[in-house]
Amino acid sequence: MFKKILIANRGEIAVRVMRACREMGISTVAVYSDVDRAALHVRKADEAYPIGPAQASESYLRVDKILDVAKRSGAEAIHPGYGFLSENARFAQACADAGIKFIGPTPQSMEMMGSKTRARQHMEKAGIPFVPGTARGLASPEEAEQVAERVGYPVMLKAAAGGGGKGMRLVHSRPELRQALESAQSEAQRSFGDSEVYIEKAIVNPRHIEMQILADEHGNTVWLGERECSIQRRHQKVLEEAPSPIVDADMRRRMGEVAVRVAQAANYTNAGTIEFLVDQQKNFYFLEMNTRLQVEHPVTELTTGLDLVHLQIKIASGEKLPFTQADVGIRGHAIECRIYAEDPDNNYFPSPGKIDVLLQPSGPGIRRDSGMYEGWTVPMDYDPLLAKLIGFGTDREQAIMRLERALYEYFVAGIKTNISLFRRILRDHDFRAGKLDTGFLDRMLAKADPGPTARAPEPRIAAIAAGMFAVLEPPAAGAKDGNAAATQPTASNWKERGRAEALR
Amino acid sequence: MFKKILIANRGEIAVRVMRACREMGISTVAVYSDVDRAALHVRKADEAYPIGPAQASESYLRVDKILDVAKRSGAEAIHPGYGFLSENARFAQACADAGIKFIGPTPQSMEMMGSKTRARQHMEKAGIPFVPGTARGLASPEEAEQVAERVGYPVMLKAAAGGGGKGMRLVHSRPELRQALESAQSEAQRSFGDSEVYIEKAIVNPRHIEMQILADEHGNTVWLGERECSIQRRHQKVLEEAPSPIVDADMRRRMGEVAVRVAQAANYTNAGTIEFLVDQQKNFYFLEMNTRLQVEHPVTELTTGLDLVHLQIKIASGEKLPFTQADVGIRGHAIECRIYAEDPDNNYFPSPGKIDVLLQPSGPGIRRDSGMYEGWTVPMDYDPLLAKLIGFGTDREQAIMRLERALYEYFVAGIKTNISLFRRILRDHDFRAGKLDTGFLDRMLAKADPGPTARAPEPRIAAIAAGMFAVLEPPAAGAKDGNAAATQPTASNWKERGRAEALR
Amino acid sequence: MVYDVMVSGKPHRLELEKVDAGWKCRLDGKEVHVDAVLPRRDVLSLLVDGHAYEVKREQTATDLHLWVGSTRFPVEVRDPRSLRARQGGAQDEKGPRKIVAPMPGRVVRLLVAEGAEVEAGQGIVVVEAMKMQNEIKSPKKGMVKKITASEGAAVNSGDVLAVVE
Amino acid sequence: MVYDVMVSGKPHRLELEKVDAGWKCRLDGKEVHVDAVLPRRDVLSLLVDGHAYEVKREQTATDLHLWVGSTRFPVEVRDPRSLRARQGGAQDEKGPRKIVAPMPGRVVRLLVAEGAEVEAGQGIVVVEAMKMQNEIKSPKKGMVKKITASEGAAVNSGDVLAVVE
Repeated sequence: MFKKILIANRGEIAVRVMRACREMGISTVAVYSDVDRAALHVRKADEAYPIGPAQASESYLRVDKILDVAKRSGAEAIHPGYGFLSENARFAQACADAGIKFIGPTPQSMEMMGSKTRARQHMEKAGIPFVPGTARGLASPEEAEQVAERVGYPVMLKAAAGGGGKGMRLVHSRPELRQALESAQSEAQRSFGDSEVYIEKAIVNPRHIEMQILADEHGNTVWLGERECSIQRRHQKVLEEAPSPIVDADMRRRMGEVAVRVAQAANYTNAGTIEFLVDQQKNFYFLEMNTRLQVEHPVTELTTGLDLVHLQIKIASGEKLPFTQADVGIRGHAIECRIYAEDPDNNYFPSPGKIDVLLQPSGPGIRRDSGMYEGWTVPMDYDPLLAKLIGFGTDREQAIMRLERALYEYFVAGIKTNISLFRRILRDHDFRAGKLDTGFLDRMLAKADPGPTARAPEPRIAAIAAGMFAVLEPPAAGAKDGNAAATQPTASNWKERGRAEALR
Repeated sequence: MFKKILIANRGEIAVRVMRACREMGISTVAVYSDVDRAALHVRKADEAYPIGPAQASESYLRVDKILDVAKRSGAEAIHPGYGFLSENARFAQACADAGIKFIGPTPQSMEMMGSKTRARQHMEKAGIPFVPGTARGLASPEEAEQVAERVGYPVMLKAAAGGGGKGMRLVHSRPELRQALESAQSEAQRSFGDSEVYIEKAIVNPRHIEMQILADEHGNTVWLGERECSIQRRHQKVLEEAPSPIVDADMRRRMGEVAVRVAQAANYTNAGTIEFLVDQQKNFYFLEMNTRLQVEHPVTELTTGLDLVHLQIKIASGEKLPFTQADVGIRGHAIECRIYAEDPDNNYFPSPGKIDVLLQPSGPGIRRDSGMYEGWTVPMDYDPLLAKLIGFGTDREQAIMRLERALYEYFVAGIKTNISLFRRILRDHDFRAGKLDTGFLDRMLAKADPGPTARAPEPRIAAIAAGMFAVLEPPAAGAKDGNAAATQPTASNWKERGRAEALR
Repeated sequence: MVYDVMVSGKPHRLELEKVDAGWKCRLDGKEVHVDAVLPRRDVLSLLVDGHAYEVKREQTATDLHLWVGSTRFPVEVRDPRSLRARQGGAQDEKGPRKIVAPMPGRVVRLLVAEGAEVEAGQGIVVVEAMKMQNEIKSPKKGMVKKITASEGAAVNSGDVLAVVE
Repeated sequence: MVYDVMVSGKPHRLELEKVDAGWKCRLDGKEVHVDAVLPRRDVLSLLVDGHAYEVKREQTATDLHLWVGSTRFPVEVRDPRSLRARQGGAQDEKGPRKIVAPMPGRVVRLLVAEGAEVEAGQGIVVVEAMKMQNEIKSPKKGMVKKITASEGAAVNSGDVLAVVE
């Protein structure tokens, strides 16, 4: 087993990986950019080294600097978390070249799954179900028409190099096709410098369901159940759950077996996720593979009773999987809310800044993986994910009720968060009924907010509270007291005190 | 289902029950004594009413006051938590008389199980295994000698009205018996006003293992697995786990079946616990029944995936158990640490007072049920239990590792707590090996503290930190900043500021 | 003490008087039984006629919101003795409107030039923060009088990016 | 700035000098690379030669302890400029010894009378707090010179209960 691991990440996932390391008796090495000196992952590490300015391209994405810290500190392995360098095959290769174990798949597996068309070509050979269409770019408008005729309208045009909706066109019927193709190709050229466009049958109101797999380095691969990830905004997942409300044991087994075949076809090792699109008839189609730990891995941990990060580390150190497929059982229901620093009242604009007040939930059935603390200033330079709140229950209803209770306890002031969005989602009729697809959230947000429930308090309580606050804790003094001490608190304290006193 | 429940308790258990109520959409009514106005359970309730002075006999034990609040607030049911009135049959009867549902068994069941000898007489009829001995008081020294001969030495003399070790004598051989009996009888007379003493075979190094049961009001009774509770100080449990390291599936089933027979013999309803003594040959003997929710119920919740408080409320409202014995599965391992306000460096003296700093653990596999918060003053009038930290893992080893990690994150200043005791227990060789009995903790504490581990930091770090604290946050100012605002903060703030400034 | 309190735009008059056991409270002329404790900064445990509320304070440079449970109320307190003047009224629909950065970030793109005619809701500037590009939109139909933002520049929350008239 | 710091009874000399990037630090004459941040009151994130420590401060009226991770160090800081005089030395084994309440509580029982001869470790007074009865013991063999505690009385932490000589 490793004695020391470098965590090439920040935020909640760095903290989560460090906790696993501490549990396993492994020392941790943090890296941090200039704006992250006071970040939680630095506080929690056994060693910590600066790697440059705020901009990720000059710090968290710098392969050379991270490997340099790994060598200096004597780390034997690197956990990349998610995002940043986690799916960068060059980084995995550079680790291997430096004799440092990359906790994840091989660079070869990552390469293979990194390009959508390349992955599709490999996987079609392995008999994996795909959305009907072409596995490569269209040579001509005529070919496009033929393929569209074959798979049936509506169809989706997609840029091979694509992502984020760019170079995508939904085509409902043949007369629209030619012009849509031209415009998709030119947009793809402008956006990615590559005009290659292919056709897929358009899935109407698809679900996004993914399957977790684990593979050791001795040829054993298992699936650990699916996650329902249909609730998205701007292609960003917001809330995930396990199991999916529509997947039964048979469908789970079939998806699991396909996922294992995908992993084996890619000679995959360590933790990975196979994403599927699922249509209204519950047919599932391979979409892509994520060659890393997912943000939403906790819902799988709660329903299987396993710790995926412990297992990632054990696999990377050469151990065999300590269980077989037959040992894996799914029990209960888990739902994750991604707490983002964004303003639900202002078009979900990001909201970095100082956290003045933080009240955090706990208690039965509640797991909190957080990268924030009261007094911390959330930098503007990174992903707005602050924390994950995960609710577990005997069944889906109880998981929902527990999350609602925990969200009630959660309070953040100083910056805006999307906590209130989850209250709306969890109350929504379609959500309660499990009627989900990737359009769910946009539809819900287009409706008027039903607003507070019947049990909502009256405004007069706020009026009384305002007076009591004014009497018991005047704002000027209150705002000061809670400040985390700066590096030179003396001078600034004096200044603020003067100000506070002048206000009286 | 009830619309409103009064929680006749305080501290972590009141908060835990209120959370369950909020999850089920039930309004909560808190009661509080004069020193508990700022307690967490009052903050978390929907309604809250004062019930008198600090002394429990004048507030939390006052049946009349609590029923009065229940009637005034329109509560339809009362959850008693543990301690206080939870095992008081008169209170349960008074609730019934007032038309308010007591969430627990009937007064008749509580009566039957409330006295040790009465319970023993009933249970012997039902064929429940007891430690060999007499079910009633000894008539003469001769009878004592005959019984002792029959069950075999060593034997234990016990006061029928007893508790807390009073009137108890361990007798190794016949020549000691007569004098021990006399002295036990006179001590029992002095302590309880009742000289009745009975004999039991002395179990050497027994384990204390208990079985959770649930019974609805329609005749269905199930067992939910055992808890190992052998780690005790002064007859007070300190750390509990589920499952027990020595109980296998067969023994679990046999204990469970006996527990269900006990409950059925007592016409028991709602949640209850059957305590067993287990000898070194794994024979188990009925000890007593606790007719309430146990402090340590979370370890059963984590290993079964059930919520016992939800189920208590459902049962009390007349619902049938939503599952059968065959549906109950035990998965993983859970360990609970009881965080007490007591000083491990000073003979475990209680340590009430103000909590100046509180850093609380979270993350994977960690559940925290707490009644404290930073800035709260722990009153000297009640039980020293502040919070429970529960670790869950795929197996016992992982549960231990996760708890060690979480204890590392836990920090309380201002009052003393027994957090460091758990670090010692979890590191102990016998504990790791699962070699537990009720003498474990006394033996461990009699040994010298092995002290910090090899990875402990050097004193020079403390020296540097002391200087940095002095520079960055002089103590006088620091002590002030964090104070929870008093009712009139203005005056005292001015005073303290003047003091802080004079020190510069 | 007398406070004029606006809650969600509606005025209330609150009279508080210190008495032995706590505070005597009259809201809009009606006596209310109130008991309040501050368990920590910015959190109030309030008992009003037996009902319990945990009230949280969210204070920014310009706004005050109080959360009662999980319901959020915009609140304005005018203490007759307060030195703070009331914030100016909402900006006029007519006349020039400043477009400000809603969060700290970096200007990555200008979408219109000075002098351009824009519709209400049309994007003016793109500001990037937390890996997201956010189109800052015109609040009204009109002419872009001035663009103060420049591509690549860092901006703070509240900085003026452009003016539309 | 120069500090004399006692850690677990051993003296250290710490020199701290404010420089551009942070603090220049010499411990017992040896230069150490130190970077410190206070993420919150009483918590220090300390980097010493790349090693990271979370240090927590536990301050009482009389004592200062620092927790480095989960190891607890008794610490005494003497700042030459400090106004606080050093605490008097440990009490002498000879001469009268005060027996003080280690926590707030209520005196429930006196176990000896004034004038009684007691052994070291013998119980003198029982104080109840948090539902537990706690025997307060004599720190030495000797004679109970005085008993100031009375049954039923409330006591605070540090109150003198008795004197043994």
